[in-house]
Amino acid sequence: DILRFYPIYINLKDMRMTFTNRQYGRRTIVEIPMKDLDSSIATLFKNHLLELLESSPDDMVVIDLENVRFLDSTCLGALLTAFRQTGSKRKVALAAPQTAVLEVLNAARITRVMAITRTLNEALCLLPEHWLADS
Amino acid sequence: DILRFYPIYINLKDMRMTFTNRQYGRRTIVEIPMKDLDSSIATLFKNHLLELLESSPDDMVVIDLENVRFLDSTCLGALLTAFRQTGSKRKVALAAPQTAVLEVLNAARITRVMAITRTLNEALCLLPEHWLADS
Amino acid sequence: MSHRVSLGIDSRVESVRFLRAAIRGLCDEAEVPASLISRVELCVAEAVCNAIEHAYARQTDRKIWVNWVRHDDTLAIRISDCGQSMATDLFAMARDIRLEVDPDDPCSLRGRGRGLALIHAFMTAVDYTSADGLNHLDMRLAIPQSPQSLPSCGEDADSPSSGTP
Amino acid sequence: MSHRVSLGIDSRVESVRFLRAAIRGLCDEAEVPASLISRVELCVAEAVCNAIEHAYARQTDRKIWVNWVRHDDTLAIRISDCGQSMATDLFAMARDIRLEVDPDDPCSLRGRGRGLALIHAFMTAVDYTSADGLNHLDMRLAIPQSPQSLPSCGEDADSPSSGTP
Ligand SMILES: Nc1ncnc2c1ncn2[C@@H]1O[C@H](COP(=O)(O)OP(=O)(O)O)[C@@H](O)[C@H]1O
Ligand SMILES: Nc1ncnc2c1ncn2[C@@H]1O[C@H](COP(=O)(O)OP(=O)(O)O)[C@@H](O)[C@H]1O
Repeated sequence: DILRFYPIYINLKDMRMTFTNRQYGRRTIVEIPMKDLDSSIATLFKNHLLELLESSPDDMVVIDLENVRFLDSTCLGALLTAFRQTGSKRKVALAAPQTAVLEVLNAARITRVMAITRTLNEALCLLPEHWLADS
Repeated sequence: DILRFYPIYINLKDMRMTFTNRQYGRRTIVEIPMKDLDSSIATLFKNHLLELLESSPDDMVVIDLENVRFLDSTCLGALLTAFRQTGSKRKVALAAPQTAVLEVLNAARITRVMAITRTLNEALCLLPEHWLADS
Repeated sequence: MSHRVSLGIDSRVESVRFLRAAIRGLCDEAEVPASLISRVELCVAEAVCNAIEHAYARQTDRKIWVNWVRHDDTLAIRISDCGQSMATDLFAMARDIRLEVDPDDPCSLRGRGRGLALIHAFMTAVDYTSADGLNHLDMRLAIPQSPQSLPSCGEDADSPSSGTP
Repeated sequence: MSHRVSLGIDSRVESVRFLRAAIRGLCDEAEVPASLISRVELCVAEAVCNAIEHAYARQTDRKIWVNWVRHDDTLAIRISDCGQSMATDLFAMARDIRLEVDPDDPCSLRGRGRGLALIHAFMTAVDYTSADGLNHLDMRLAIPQSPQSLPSCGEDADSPSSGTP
C-alpha cells in the first residue's frame, strides 16, 4: 500500500485542521478531523472532495464520518455537488455516521446515490456491486 | 430499624420533588432528589434541616450529596444556619460531594464544622470522635 | 410553567457553533429528548445561517437573536434579524422543496437550497413574518412528555423502600 | 479570534438554571477546562441571583443580560441589570468578606452574604460599574491554553501514521 497525503490547511476553531486522504488499495479514505461539518467549512469540504475525485478518478472514496457530530445543509450540498461533478461515475460510501448526522442523510435519502455503512471496515469491505452509485 | 419519612413537597422543575429522611440506627440520612441546590430551594432546604434537627435532636445527620451537581451560596448558607441554630450540638456529615460542590465547600473551609466523606458508607461508619463539630 | 432564554450573536458563521452549544445546553436542561435536541440544533443553525447569508448578505457586524421558550409540551424558537426580508411566496415555496436526492435528476444533487426544507422536515410547525424592520422565523416542536415529569412523590411516601443501606 | 454570545432572561430565580446550562454549553464548546466551567457556572448564577434579589428586589418581570466573550486566554463575562445600583463601597468591601467558617464565630455561620465573596474567590478579576441606568458586574477568568490548540498539523503531514486500518 502506498500512503498518500493531500493535506489542506484551514484555520478553524483557533487551531489548524486538515482533511486527510488515506489510501487503502483502490479506495481512498477521507478523514475528517473536525466535529462539525458546518457552513464555515462547506467550501473547503467541497474543494477537497473535488480535488480528490479529479486526481484519482478510478478509486472508490470512503468518507469516514465517525467523529462528525454535526452535518448541515451546506456540507450535505458540498458532498452532493462534488459527487455530481464527477458525473456519478465515482463510487462514494459514508462510513460510521453518528445518529444526528444519519438523520440528515436519511432525510435526503442519500442511499439512493451513495452507500452508508455502520463502520469504516464495512465500507472498506463493500464489493463494487454494493456501492449504490450507478447501480 | 424504624423507617421514618418527613416528606416536604415542592414544585420544582415542573415536577414534585421532596427531601427525604431515612433512619439508619442513630443516624438520619437526608436524601436530596434534585440535582441543583440553588436559590430557588434554599428556604425549603433550610426548613427541612431545621425541622429534622429539632424533631430528633440526638441523632447524627448525614446529608447525601451524591446526586447534587450544583451548590450555591444560598444553600451553603441554609446548611450553615440550620447547623448554627442547633447550637453546634449536632454532628453533621456531608457525604459523597461531586467535585464542583466540593470546591464550594472547601472555599468555605466547611470541614472546620462538619465532616466530608467520599462515600455515604464512610459517613455511616464515622465514629463520633471523628465528626468534626464540637471537636 | 414556561421557561424563556434569549440569545444573540453577531452575524458571523464562526459564531453559529456557540449558539448551537448554548441551545444544546438549554434543551438538555429542559429535558428535551436527545434525539430531538440534535434536530433543534440543526434547525437553529440553518435558520441563523440563512439570516447571515440572505438577510445580511454576509455582513459580519449585524445582530441575530434567538428566543428560546420551553412550554410544557412544545419548544418554541424564534430567530430574528433586521436585514433584508424574504419574499413571502419564497417562504411558502420552501415547504414543497424536495429534500430527497434522485440519481436521475442532477438538480436534486444541487449544492444549496436545503436549509428551509430541513427545517420543515424536522419541526412541527414553521412560520416566517416581517414587521417593523424585523424578520422572524418561528419554529415549534412538539415534545413528548417524559414519564418522570409526572407527579410521583405520593408513591414514594406511601411505599418506603427497604431502609438501611 | 474572540467569540461572543449574549444571553437574556427575565428576573426569575427559576430561569437561572437555564442560564447556567447555556453557559456550560458555551464554555464546553470554547474548550474551557471542566474544572473551570463549574466555577464559571457558579459565579454567573451568584451574580444573576444578586441582580434578581438586590437590583430588582425580586420583581419577576425585569430583564438580566449576560454577555459571554471567549478570548484566547481569558473568559470575560458581564452581567447587566437596569435596577437599583449597588453602592460602590459595598462592592469594594465584598473583596474582604471572609468565606471561611469558624466554629468560634457564629457570624461566620450566617445564612447569606457569600455570593460576591465566592465570585472573588473563583474569578481572576471582578469589577462593578453603573452608567446610564445600567449596572454591570464584570468578571474575567484566565484560561490556560490547552496543548491541543497549538498548531500541530505540520507534524501530521510529515509523519504519516501506518496507513491501512
Ligand atoms: N432568513 C432569510 N432571509 C432572506 N431570505 C432567505 C432567508 N432564508 C432563506 N431565504 C431565501 O430562501 C432560499 C432557500 O433557503 P434555504 O432552503 O435555506 O437554502 P440556501 O440557504 O442553501 O439557499 C435562499 O436561497 C434565500 O433566497
Ligand atoms: N447586583 C447587585 N445589586 C445591588 N446590590 C447588590 C448586588 N449584588 C450584591 N449586592 C449587595 O451586596 C450584598 C452582598 O452580596 P452577596 O455577597 O452576593 O450576598 P447575599 O446576596 O447573600 O446578601 C448584598 O446583600 C447586597 O446588599
